[in-house]
Amino acid sequence: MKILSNKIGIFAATAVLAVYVASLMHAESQLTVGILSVLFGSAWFIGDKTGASQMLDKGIKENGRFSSTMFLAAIIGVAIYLHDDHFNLLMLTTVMVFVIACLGLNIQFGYNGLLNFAGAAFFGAGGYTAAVLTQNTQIPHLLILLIGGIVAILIGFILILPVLRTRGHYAAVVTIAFSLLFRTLVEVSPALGGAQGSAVKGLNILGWEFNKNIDIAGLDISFYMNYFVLALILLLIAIAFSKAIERSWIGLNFDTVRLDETAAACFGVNIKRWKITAFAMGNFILGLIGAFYAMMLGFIAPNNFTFGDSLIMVSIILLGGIGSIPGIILASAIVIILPEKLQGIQEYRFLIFAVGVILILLFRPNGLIKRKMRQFPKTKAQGE
Amino acid sequence: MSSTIDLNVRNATTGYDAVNVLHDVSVQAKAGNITCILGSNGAGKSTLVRMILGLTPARSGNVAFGETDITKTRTHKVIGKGISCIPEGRAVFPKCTVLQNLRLGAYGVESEDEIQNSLKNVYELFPRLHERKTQIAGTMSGGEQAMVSIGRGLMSSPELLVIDEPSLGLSPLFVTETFKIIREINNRGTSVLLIEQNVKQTLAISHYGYVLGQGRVVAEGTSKELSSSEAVHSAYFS
Amino acid sequence: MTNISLKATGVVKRFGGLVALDKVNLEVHNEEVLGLIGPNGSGKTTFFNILTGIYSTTDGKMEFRGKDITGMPPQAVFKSGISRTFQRARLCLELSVFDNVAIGDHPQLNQGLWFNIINRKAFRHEYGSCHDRVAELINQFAPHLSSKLNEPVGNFPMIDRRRIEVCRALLGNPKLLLLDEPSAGMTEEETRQLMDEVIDIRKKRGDLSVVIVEHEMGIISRITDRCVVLNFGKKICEGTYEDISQNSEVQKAYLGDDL
Amino acid sequence: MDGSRMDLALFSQYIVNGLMQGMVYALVAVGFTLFFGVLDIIKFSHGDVLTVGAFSGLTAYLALSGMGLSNPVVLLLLVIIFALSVTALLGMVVAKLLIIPLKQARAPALNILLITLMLGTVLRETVRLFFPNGSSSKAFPTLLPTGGIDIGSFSLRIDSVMLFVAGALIIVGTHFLITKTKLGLAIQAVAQDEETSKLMGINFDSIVLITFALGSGIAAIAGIMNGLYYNEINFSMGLLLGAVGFSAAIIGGLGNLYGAILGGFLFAGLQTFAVVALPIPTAYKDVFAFAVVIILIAWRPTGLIAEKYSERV
Repeated sequence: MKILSNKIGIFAATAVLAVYVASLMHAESQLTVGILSVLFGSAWFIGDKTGASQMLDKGIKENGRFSSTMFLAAIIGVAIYLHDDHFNLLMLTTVMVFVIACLGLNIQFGYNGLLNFAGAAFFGAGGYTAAVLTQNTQIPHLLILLIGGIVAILIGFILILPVLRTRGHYAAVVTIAFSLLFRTLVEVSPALGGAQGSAVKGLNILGWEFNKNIDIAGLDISFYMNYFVLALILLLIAIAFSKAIERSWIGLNFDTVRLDETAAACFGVNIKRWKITAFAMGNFILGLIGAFYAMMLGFIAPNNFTFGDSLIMVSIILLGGIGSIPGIILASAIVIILPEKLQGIQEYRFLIFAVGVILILLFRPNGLIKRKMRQFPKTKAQGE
Repeated sequence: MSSTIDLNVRNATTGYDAVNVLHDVSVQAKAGNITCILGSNGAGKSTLVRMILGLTPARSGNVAFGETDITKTRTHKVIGKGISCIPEGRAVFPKCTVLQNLRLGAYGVESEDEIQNSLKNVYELFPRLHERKTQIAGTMSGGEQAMVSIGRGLMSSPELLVIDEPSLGLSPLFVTETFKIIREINNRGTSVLLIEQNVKQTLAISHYGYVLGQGRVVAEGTSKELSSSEAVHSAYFS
Repeated sequence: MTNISLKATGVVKRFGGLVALDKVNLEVHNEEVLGLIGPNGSGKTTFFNILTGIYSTTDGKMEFRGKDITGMPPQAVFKSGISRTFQRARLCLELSVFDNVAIGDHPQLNQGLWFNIINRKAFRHEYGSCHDRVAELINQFAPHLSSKLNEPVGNFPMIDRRRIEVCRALLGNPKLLLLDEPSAGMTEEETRQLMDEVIDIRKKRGDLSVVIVEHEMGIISRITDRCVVLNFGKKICEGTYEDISQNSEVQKAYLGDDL
Repeated sequence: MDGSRMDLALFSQYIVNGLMQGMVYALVAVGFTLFFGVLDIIKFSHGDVLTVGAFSGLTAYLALSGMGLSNPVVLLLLVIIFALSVTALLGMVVAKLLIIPLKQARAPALNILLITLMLGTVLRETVRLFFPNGSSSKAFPTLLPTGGIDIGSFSLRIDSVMLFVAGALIIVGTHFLITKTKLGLAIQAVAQDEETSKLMGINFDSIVLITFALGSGIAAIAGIMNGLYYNEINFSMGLLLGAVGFSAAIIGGLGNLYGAILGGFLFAGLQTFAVVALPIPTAYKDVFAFAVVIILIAWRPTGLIAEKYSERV
């Protein structure tokens, strides 16, 4: 067991993970997918019971950089393995898109305690920005991603007054109302394509067409690999950003505002400033990745941005463990991949999903991977 | 008709979460008597009340009302056994009228005649409540709310009335008034367990008393004994 | 320059019909330890809450070191040099000891986005010096926690939480420290220890005044220079502990009138 | 709409429609307010309980008419009784097995919120998957008289009058129950102060269960009303109705019966206003109504009907 806490163990674990994900992606028959799902569940359970998970956890903590590199290598490895598989590359990228979106939501709600049940609406705001701008302007696409984020921030500011003035249930209704409003608004706006939706041009960065298949030395690579690579870069930035926030005075402010506003105010923390900051940061990330998602799919419709989708984002955070980055990654993967793969349960996926969330909240209220204590960067003086 | 049931707390320990607040406390409220529990803030008086009423059940030891063990009995059933409570801070139902508050005090009473009878008694004790019976309790002054709370406690014609810090936040004049009423209630036959920090007036009306300090009984005796005891003074000015 | 740190004049607080504070005049002298005592519900904690800006005042004026602080929001009051602890230790139980204490240094820490997120080197430097100050205070008040700075506060018993709270309140070098029932949830001995340490710090810092709300008279008598007694929101008496404990008004407030 | 004089008949039709919608919203909002009152929780599955109520009603109708019963009065009565029983039981089971235990374990409010949201999904999906051909809209039988009263050019449907009166009776009845009966008094006491209510000898848990049964039963009635009025129900009808009812309860002032009613009619009024008086396409009526809800909440963060007494007693 002890081997799991050193580099060899981590290497082995990530290798197993990579092989597992690759086989899951590749699996066609429902039986295989079913077996693989059960395998994952039992491995998780056994790991928890035997202390293997804790060992691995300890190892990862001690070899942080090595683990991240291994994990990254594993993802890239899987992507290379799936290089000509449109469907699975798209799915893998979609998982990353959801991870990024939820990281945005997590800043608002995991760190700062701001309930946002309109995540999909801000995500959609970015998407529609991309639709309008790619169709009607020549603005460089990278810039459009940024504009998507900024539009989401601006739309968020419409809600800022009620968000600041309300708490708890009353705050929830503000974002729920906005979520429903947004969906109806895009559905009935002819300018945005109405219920039929709107086409979005594919990404093109400095002349590099993302929607063209790549041919390297005779190897045919799916055009989704372009999106995969960019999503991975965005994901790494989003994770670095989230971690930097968490391990800074800003993260500390966010946490104290979430946990005890009165005490925080008594020690000089400006509650409004940090709520606005968290809300804007989260919406920016949601809008930016929403624009990316729209450009990848090439098409968006109001049905992608319903209250139900917002709910899925909030569920991912709660399932993963509020505030926990690895938790969000794991939960996004489960929530996106499993229903896609288990076509046999396709019809029942919402039911199973809902029951699953209820069970996890009842029996594991802190989520799959609980958020770790804040680790500030080590200073030289603390070497010992 | 005088009460005949004693309340006995034997070697009881309880507290909240990981912390024990009461340690090995034994207290008896004799039938027909006014028994008082004295002590400064934070001595554990209110926790004792909560324990007796089943809101914070005892972790060890037991609580018995007459022959019945009520250590683990749920609160609404404890009330059904003939105990009634005037909670700390009065705790009237602020959105209800005076009459509704009083009727809630008689929630367990089935017979409308009995309720009417109790109402008559309460109105006799507090004519003001009769005048104000349709007023919303939350809009009344502290003194008036105290009347509502005491009246409500009497509506079920209890054997034992547990009164938690009736003087809290009341003007001195009204405190004196309240103590007179407590004596009157006792004279009519109801046993009283009175929890107070106001030592002199409490001892003046009670028969027997206990002094709590740091969650333990630090002194007990008849009120005469306690009045002359240094223990009481030192429980406050140590 | 006068000898007065805090001067509250005619402070009134009403909650609906209830008068929680009734024209209270109160002065805290520089470098003194003032006991604020009175029976339950006499308005002691309300006074703290008004002073620190959690409640608004109905009437009256409060000056701190010559500056009017009436109606200031809590952040501003804190920045002017008033720091406090809470009756029910208000710590963030999920957060570490370090986090909880470090928030007390908030005004001294650079809160800029660039500084915190991008300029990590500068941040690390500031973190280092903050860490040293936190460690120093913890070493003084709770040496056994020195090696546990990264453990969540929820893991520790009440006495440690109180100590952490005091460290948080002291980290920003306040000029006035408000202690709200530090003995709640602790034994007499534990309270005594903690108070001795507070007095020790006060002596070392020199320019620190302390107001303490407490019902354990043993503590009040040991550590206060002067006491103010409240009853029904009114100041009924002030003086040294010896004076007030002999005062008939005070005895009446605590022990009650004769019937 | 070209801004010219509106057809009176059409105008009246909008008003009647608005009143009916307002009634349904108010009934849903009353449930939210009751649950919040006794347990301080938002039970988000409430809208889907309405769906379950409507579908139980339909099931009862299909079964009974299959047995040859054709008297509309008897049918309607049995349909209502069955739907009421199903939802009341559902409400109690949910409270007993899920909500009270969560409350006692002091689960974070957010977890409870999400659990009830997911519970709503479970109910909705169950209807969709397990009701025969559940994913498509179902015709709801006409059990009320179909005639109309002609007033000038405007024809008032008798069934709408009956439904409106029935809804009003339910609200008045609930109000009577809460304010004038012993059970209602106990519900009020539990809502104001859990601990003191126990000190009065009130069995807290059973009052909570009864309140959940009551609120859920009212939702079933709202569902059946909706079905009878539009002659159509579908598995997702509760989603929007729940969200609107929740918003209505919030803008009225959560925990306040009058607030819920006010909120319900206000929301319907906003929708009607958007359709009748604003120069925007009809489809924008929900956008307008929800936008006003957001503004109202910013203006009055705890609802329109504020408490009359001070917080600290």
